[in-house]
Amino acid sequence: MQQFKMGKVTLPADHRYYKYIEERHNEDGSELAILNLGPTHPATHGIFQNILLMDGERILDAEPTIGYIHRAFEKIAENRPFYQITPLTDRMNYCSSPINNMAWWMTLEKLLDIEVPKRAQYLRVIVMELARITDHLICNSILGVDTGAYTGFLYVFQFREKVYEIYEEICGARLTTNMGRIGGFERDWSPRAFELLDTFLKDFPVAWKEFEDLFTRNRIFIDRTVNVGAITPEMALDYGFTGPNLRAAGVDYDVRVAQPYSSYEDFEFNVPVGKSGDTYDRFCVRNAEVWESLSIIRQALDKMPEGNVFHADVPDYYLPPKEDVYHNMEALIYHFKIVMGEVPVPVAEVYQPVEGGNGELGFYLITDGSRTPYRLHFRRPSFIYYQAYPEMIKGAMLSDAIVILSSLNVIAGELDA
Amino acid sequence: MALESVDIQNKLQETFGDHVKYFRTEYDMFVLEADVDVVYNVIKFLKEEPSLNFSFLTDLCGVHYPDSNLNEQFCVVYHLHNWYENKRIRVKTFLNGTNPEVKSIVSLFNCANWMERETFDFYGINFDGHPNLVRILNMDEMTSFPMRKEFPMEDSGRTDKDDRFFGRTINNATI
Amino acid sequence: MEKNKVNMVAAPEGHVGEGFFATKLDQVVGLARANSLWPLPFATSCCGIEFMATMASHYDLARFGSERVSFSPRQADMLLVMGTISKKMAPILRQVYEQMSEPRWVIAVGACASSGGIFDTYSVLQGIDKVIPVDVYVPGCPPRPEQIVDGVMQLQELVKSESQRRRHSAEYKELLASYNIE
Amino acid sequence: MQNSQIDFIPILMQVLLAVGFVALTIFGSSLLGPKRSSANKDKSFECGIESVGNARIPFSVKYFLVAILFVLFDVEVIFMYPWAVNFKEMGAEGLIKMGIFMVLLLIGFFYVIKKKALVWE
Repeated sequence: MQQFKMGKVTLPADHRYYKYIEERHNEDGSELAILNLGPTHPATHGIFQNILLMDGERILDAEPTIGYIHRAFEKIAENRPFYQITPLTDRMNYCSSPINNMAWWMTLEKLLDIEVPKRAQYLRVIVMELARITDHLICNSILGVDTGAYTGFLYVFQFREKVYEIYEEICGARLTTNMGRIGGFERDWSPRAFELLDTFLKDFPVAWKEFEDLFTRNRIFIDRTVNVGAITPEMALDYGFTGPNLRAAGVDYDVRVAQPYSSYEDFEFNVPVGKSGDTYDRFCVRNAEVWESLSIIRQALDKMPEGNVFHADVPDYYLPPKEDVYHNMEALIYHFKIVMGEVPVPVAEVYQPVEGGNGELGFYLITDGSRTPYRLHFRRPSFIYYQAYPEMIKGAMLSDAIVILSSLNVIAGELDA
Repeated sequence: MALESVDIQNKLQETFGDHVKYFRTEYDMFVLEADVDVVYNVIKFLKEEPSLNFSFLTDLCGVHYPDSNLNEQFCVVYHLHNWYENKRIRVKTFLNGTNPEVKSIVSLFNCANWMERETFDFYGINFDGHPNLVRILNMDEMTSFPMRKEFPMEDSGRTDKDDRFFGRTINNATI
Repeated sequence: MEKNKVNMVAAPEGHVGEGFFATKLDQVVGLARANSLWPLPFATSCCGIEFMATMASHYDLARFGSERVSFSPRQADMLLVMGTISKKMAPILRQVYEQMSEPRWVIAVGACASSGGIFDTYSVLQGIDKVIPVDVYVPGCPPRPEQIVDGVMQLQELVKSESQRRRHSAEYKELLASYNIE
Repeated sequence: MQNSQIDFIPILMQVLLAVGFVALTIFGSSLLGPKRSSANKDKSFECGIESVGNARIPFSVKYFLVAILFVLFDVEVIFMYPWAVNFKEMGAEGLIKMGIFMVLLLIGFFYVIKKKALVWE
């Protein structure tokens, strides 16, 4: 049994809190306490450790430690051909994995400047908005669980199962979807997927309305979240906030509007913006965004162009269907070249931003013409805005710190990619 | 008035001369390269100049070019974004291979703190002036820098992976 | 352990008499333990979200007696390790396992926990059985909730048929010694 | 055994059953459950991290204040149980007595709020 070398995990002696452990008196004789909101903690909903320096219930200082599920995505991405990198992307923000997959395909399409047909773009918009709904659905219901309302979670999680069924119809997987191809989708959406989508669009708004009524005017919820963890727009911009957390602070930046991709410009949707940037505003912004996403899906379904084309006609990047491979020669050659990774890829650098569940998710790809990317860097919103967490909880109570953390929707997979 | 790449280029060239070179537009992103000693001022200028106003640091990452000549082996890439004109810019700066060093921009953007720690953690690029340049994602006891090209990806402690099946040994005959 | 189709928690075999029922102590204790396994959800990444789906109302792990989720190892019986365990996380996983009260079981849910999964990299622990002894491995990335529930049911069969003296037996001590857990 | 004592036997049985069940389960499980104690196991659980420093530190007095206020109002509620059970027999006169009791405690509660004891400054 090969034994794994074990390192000791403890507060290092030169840690700046260490001196508090010995002499730490307060004026009323009580002492500053050091609390470890550690990796395996029910309230952190993820694996990051915060060492909190506390005076009674109030937090004086916090020091986060992350990297507990660092899986070296960027190192793996340098050793895999292009179409094998999608399984990495949907394990980053696994609450809304189709957005990551589509972002990766759009990066490649931008690199190879492939024009995706309108219908495939609309299908992508529908699946991305579904993913955004499920992401906000989890974040808001977990925020409810943290303020003590467990029914909201159980009640709304039911609809996440419905969306899982739609994903299964499209790509066969529930959570880590690995969806799509360069140029579109791997197969057309079956009629059953559209049926499931229609039933979802019919009865989810009713449930979401009730979920909203359960929380927005709830006395306890308002007491626990209004001006808790408030951030000013300047601080948010300085800490690189994007997405719902920034819009709650009052800045209306949305990548779908600033840099429309996959024909987002054809849909009218307004960007909900909060006022005071506190946890209640973050909750309301995410709630409003779910309504916007629902309206986008309806618009996409109405304006869906006819026909059943679902991928661009780019034979040397798009895997030909299996029966063609057996019957005609070109498809066999294309199939072989794609699978062996000998696709012609230019030497270039490209950056493709996408509005992910938590903010601007960017893929910075450097290629050197070989079958694997030379360097692929993921701009991960959770990693960037989690730096502001100690700043936000200074002076807050311990129970507020938990609510702020879950309202930020930090996903550990995206944090330590 | 839309902020054109041309007048960004002119403004930069008249203030930094030939320290700033290779202006080009790649896939709707304006790219420029700056020398190591001047890159802090370039970013400060881009941020504070009222007409340029690149006030948002989108991203910061490192790249390793092992086979380029010695003083260009590491590269730090800054992505900045001007939200009023919705213009993005990529500033690249090349560092020397033996001890890569660049001035930290934490004083300009707070969000650069962890990005620089991550780049240090992956590539060993030293950001002087950084308040707490320590590993962030990897184990603290780790000495080598994993994202460098010569560092192997696989877990070294693995015994059940037979190299022959992964094409790692040249002649598969001998075990 | 054959899998009977619909089992309404079948009674263990024993001697049925006039108004009484006698069976081995192991069977009774095993039956009690099997239907009251308190899970410690060591959820790190994507499998954790699938565990939320398993605990939610649709797949509901509570039907198998695991209603009460305990996050402290003191009251946990079954350690569900879900998601990738990196080398930085290994000492913490081991500390949580050692502080669990006997009898304790471990289910490695998902490919990452069982064998490092698709992440064969320098920073990921290639399988938690390098650090702690594992009873049931659940394949899948992430495994469907039915698979997680099936893993728990497999463990229930194990628990039912575990003898009282296993935890004091020489093999068990030698197994722990091989992990140098005293 | 006068017959008046006989009606106490069911209560005795009930008490014995309750205490007996508790004693049996605790004693039984300590007997059946395997015990394995080690230095590492007896350390305090600190989310998987080695705990540093001593946990027995003097707490801020605010905790104690909140705890005592809770106990005070909790005991008040316990007094209401017997009153609520035979609410009918005691009629209006019982209501007034309990009303006075509650008003007195309400005044105490207002005092607590005015002195901002519950606000965690």
